[in-house]
Amino acid sequence: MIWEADPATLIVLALLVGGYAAFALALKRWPTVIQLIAFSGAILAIVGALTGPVDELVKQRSFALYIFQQLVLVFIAPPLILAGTPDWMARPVLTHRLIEPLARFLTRPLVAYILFGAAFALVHFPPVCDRVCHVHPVYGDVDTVLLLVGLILWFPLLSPLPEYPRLSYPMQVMYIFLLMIPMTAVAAPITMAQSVVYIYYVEGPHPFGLSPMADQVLGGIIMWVGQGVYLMFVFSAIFFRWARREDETPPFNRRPVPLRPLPRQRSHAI
Amino acid sequence: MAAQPRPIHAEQTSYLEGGGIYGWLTTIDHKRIAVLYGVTAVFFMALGGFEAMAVRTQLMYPNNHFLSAQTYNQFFTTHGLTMIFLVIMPLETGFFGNFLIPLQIGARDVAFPRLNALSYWIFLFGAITLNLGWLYGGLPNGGWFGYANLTERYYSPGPNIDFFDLGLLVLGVSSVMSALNFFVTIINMRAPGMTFFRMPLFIWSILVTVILILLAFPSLTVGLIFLFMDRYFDTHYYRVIAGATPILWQHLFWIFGHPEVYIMILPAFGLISEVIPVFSGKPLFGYPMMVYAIIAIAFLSYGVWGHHMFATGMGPVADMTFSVTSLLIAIPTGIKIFNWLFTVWGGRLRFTTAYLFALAFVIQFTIGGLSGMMHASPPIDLEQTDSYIIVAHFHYVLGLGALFAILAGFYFYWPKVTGRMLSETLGKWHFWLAVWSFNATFFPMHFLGELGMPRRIYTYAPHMGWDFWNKWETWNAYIIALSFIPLLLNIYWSLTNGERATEDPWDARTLEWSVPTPPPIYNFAEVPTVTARDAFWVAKYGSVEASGLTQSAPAIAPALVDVSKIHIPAPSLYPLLMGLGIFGMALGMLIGWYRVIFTAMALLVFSAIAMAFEYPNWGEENPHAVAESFLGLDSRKVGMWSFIGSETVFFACLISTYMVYKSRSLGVYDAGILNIPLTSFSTFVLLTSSLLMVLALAAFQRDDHKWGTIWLIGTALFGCIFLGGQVYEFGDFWLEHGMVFNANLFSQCFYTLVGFHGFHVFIGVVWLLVMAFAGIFGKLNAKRSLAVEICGLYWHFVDIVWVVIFVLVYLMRTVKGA
Amino acid sequence: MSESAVEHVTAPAHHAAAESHHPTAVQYLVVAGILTVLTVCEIGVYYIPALQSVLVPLLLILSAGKFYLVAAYYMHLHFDSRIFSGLFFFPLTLAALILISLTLLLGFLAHHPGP
Amino acid sequence: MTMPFRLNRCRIATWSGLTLLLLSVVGCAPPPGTHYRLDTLSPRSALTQRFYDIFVEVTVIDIIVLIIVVAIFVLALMVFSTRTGEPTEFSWRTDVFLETAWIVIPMILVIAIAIPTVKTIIETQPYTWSPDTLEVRVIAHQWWWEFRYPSTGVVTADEVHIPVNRQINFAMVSRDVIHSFFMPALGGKRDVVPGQENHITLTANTPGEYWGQCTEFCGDSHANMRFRVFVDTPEQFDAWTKHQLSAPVHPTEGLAAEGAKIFADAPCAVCHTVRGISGLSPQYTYGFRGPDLTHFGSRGTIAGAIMDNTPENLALWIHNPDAVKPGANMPTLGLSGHDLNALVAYLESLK
Repeated sequence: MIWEADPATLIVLALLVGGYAAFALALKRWPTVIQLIAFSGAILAIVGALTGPVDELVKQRSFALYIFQQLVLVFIAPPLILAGTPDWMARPVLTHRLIEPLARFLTRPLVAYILFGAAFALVHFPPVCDRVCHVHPVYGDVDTVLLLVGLILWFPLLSPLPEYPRLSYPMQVMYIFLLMIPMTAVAAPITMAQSVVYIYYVEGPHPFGLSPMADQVLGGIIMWVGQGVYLMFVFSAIFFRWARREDETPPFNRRPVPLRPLPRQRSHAI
Repeated sequence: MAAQPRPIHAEQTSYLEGGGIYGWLTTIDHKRIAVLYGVTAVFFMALGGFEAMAVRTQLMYPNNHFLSAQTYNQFFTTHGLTMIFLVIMPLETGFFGNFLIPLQIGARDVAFPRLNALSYWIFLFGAITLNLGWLYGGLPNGGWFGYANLTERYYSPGPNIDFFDLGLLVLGVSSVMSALNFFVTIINMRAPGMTFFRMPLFIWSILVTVILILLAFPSLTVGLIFLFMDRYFDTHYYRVIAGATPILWQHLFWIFGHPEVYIMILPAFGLISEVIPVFSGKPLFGYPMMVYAIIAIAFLSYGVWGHHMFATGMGPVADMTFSVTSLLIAIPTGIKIFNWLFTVWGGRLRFTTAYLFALAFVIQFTIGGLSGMMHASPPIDLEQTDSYIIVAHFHYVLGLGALFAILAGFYFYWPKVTGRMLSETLGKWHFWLAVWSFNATFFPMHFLGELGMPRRIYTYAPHMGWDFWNKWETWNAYIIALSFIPLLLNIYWSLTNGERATEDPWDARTLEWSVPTPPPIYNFAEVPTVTARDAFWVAKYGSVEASGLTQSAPAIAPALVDVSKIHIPAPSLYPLLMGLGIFGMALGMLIGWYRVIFTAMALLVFSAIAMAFEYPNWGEENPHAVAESFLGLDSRKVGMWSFIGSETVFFACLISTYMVYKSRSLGVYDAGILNIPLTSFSTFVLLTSSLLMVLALAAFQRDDHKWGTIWLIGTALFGCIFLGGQVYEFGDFWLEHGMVFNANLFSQCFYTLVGFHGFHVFIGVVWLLVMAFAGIFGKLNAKRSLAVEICGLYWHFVDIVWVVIFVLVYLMRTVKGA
Repeated sequence: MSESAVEHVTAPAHHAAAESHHPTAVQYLVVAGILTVLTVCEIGVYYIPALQSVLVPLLLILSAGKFYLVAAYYMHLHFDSRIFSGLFFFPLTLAALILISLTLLLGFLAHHPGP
Repeated sequence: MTMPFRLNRCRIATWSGLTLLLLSVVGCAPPPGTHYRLDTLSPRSALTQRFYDIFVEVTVIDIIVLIIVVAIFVLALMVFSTRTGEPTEFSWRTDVFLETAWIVIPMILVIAIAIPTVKTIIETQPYTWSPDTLEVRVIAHQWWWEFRYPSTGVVTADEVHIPVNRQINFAMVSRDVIHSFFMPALGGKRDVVPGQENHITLTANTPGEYWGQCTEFCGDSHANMRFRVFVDTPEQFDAWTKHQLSAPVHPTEGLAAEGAKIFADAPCAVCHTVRGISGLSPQYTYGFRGPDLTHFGSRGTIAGAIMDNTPENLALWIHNPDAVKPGANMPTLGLSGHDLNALVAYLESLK
């Protein structure tokens, strides 16, 4: 079997890997092992999901796998890329005079959230999806958009730069919770629809011997359950980091006065 | 909040002393309010218990005639309502919550003491409303979840369901108020150093509980308002004939109802997590995990309401979703049970009565939780729902769960509340009788359920396999009643002859045990600084993990503060009067005597305004409030935002009903009638009013009270114009087009949604005018600009709701719904 | 990955500082102008027949913008402690989820009417 | 302050726990060979067999979990209650391994339950039925059941006949409030909602008589709303259908004939249909106010299957319906003595 890939995907991959390597070479610094692992994880995830057999099945109208690709692009690859980016690599870009104002605006949590929500909902809005995603032969552009909004989405949680502070832990939890709106708003109608929503998927047999309807329900469930479980894990991870951190931190901002309970005597005529 | 200087008499050491009856009626001390809640709840527990005994007696034999069908239906309904709303909730959040929150977080009182008293009085009058049927017309008889359309006037012509409807509405108001209060207290009034992960687990559980109350009750309120309208104004919210569906009630009810289940069980978890570590002599095992589990349970509880409705035919996708989310709850619940077990493991156990109740809770709750796993799976649920196995399940989690936790907490905290010890011997009698009788009564209900006995049947045929167990259960139910006799004896003995309790009789771990017993009215002479979880234990023994055998430091040092300098808020009669006003309104509605309604409303408004002006320096009651608060935020602002959050859910329920019913509506009227040009004009008016509001705030912040007042009046004026537009619009529809309120689904949903928004605008205008008067009389300045800001938040919220309504209702009027 | 990025935001001490800052009257006027423009757009979109097919997303985006502006500037969430944003957006999320699920659940039933 | 703990207390706890477990074993299993009328543990259709299998799986899981919890609990109490006064050796605040274990184990159990659940949900809630499927329309009333067979036109009440080994589609709708159609042996339960059509699709595999009951609280006489399902062989079913379709015999003389006149003159005919004598069916889109009495005499029970169909019971019921079934919609007609006997005789003659 020939491992095929879409040109657009290859371009994105090349840009990512090339950029990473170029920065490392130019700045003559070496990312840590963990960063390298995270970054290669991201690349592997993209390669696995967007090229080869998976992509082949998507082109044969497997809606479920198409949803899986999207989840990888917005939920798996961006956090790994951010985790794999050292601060010295991000700094020259994000503190650049021309880029900084835009970057500051885009990485404001609410802006990032709305941008992601809007993009994600729009990509799945049937008229848009049918016109852009499928009639148009290039998939790569939609994928790139998803990867980009994914990166922006995760930035407030995983910012590699102290200059771009991360959200506080409680706010991170809130942010994750907020994410359920676009995800549910997109996934629930697809799953519960009474007919096939996207014209592109009405036709023909789908891979794995699924009927178009069954494929759609499966895809909807993958998105719904998949994001639910995934976000639950992210929420748990954030929560326990928060717990551990508060557990270890001494009281801030106050004199460490030892607890002094009241006297045993009943008299208060002091 | 309020802190008017009031001298504290040096001899007044206990919150229980002084004041007489009037003192109790006007009290705003959280500990006294707790006691009031406790006493009320115990009274209703006796009443609910009596109903349960009557119900059990009727079921003793097949074809029994002890109760008539009608009485039986009233008794089982009221038993459920009483135990849920008038016993477990007030005991857990009302009694333990009120008493313990300030003491455990190191505060002198709750954030809004008068609101606290108001919550109690409204609760009391709501409870009376719910039980008015004893005097007239019969108790509620539709089951505690009162499924529509059985509750419609046509099928339930008597006042029974009216008591249910109005009683729950009033109780809902009380619950939301106290939840708001506790939320702000816990968020903002913690002692210095008490970070989230140093809070006792009971505080965590109450925090999550009150969030659930704030965000779940609005849904019930909306459902009850619809029911009220159906019964009084002949609308069709649950009437099939108009295209509506009675299933809407089930959704609205269970969106509230499932979180409600956790509202009842989470504080129980909290109490157990306080009792078990103390008597195991160990810190709570896996504290972060326990907190996580509470949050996860609460979070999941919003996504599982459908598991009460598997039999209603929601379709396979909804069934699957709700089934899987419900099953997931098993994971955090398992975490909790094992963490309790491992807190016991390796401890130095002291088997006091409180500990025994807590241990029994763990096992019994496990049984209840495990049968819950069955009902989460629709294939099993379709055999078991509405059968006695469900009765067994919720009595295991609430009766043998929450009630046992309450009893554990009762034995644990009685010395702190009253200053006297209970008899351990009588306590053990109580425990063993209770464990035997509760289990023997409720465990066989599993078998009855398996043998197909439906719940809520007043009679049954012989030879169904049910005869023996029903007789067995009834006899054991009598033992349950008997088991409370040692408790009553114990209370009597303790209050008359009981040994005086010391500050720390159990060698406990948290801050409430560091204050004198019973606590003084001001709680803490000196507000403690917290450096670790289990703060009091650390103060006594040096570290959380210390074995507790040798004190590392002298735990008790003399207080260095002059307690007469402590400011505590003065008592107030207005909460009671406001409660009476609300009661009068409900009563007037019931007897249909509008003069009573208006008199009561006048009393309500009068007391509200009088209460607002009770403190002469309103607006800056406590200049140090912000500096002393935990987050550096003003409690009133936190409270306003929390209230707005709660309102959001209220409007979401109204809007979704509109969206759903718009497309199901029959008859001539539809959204085509809406007047876009007029509403566009109103939209601009409301947006402009918001601009004036922020300008007013900016002016007051500059200390420019002249322009501030002008802008405030302008805002109110624009609000009035908006209201005028709405009145014109409604009048036009009503008089010109003949679209009366209950013409069809569209008309009633439209009038209700837009009308409720208009009502909010009206409240806002009144508030603005009050602020404007304060401005005219020079009461507002830069320091007090927060009062304007809070009023503004409300006003902008009303604006934001209109932004949504304008688009969803007006501009999308031609779009097909759902 | 630097832990310091997190540390300097999580210390609750910064909340107190966030309290006082409020926008000026000019900023308020600018916001009011944008709000007016957005509302005009909404009404315009409603009346333009060519846009009827994308009416729903367009209106939703426009109203979301208005919603954000009022919440962020008039209710000064943009300037206040983030805690207030949490207190507002958490229930808002829940409300949105309830809205979505209720319309779906009851809308679904509409396809299976009784006789 | 410390209460020394005596071990015998611990034994009491253990023994009461074990007693309860024993009771559960005794109580759960009906004596061999017995099949109680509403027993949910005797599946007699492929549908309830699936329900039962999942039930058994979950019960086994539940019991194992309970045993583990109780074991740890009892062990902890027994071992550590003797340690009073000694310093603690374990003072864990947390343990990552243990915590992970009790996240992962419940998760596995949840998945083990979720998979058959989801599978069953998908496979037992069809949207479409084959032409061979027999449709039975169930119409719930306060407080009785009406059954209609659209394919043959048979109308009956409180007793429904279905052929064995043939797929049956119970299409259910309520005439007034929400009820629930519960046949434990054959189809579990499903709410019967006004304005919404719900379905139970099942294939019964054993001929016999089965009981059912309304299980959603529906007003005063919720307890008095039972029904019976007869699973017939195909021949019996055809014979029954044929009999139901036959015209009722009109008595021409004797008490029964007098009764027929009373029936037609008294308000009975306003609500009840006897084909050929009375009936207002076209006015009602679904369901009458009262049961169809065309073949009343052939039914075994009356008044929502709460009484056997004997002349004495029938007389009792007609004489004072409210005493038999509180809140019943059937009015008290004030009939007594001879008239009542005549009416009863007539109704019983409608075989």
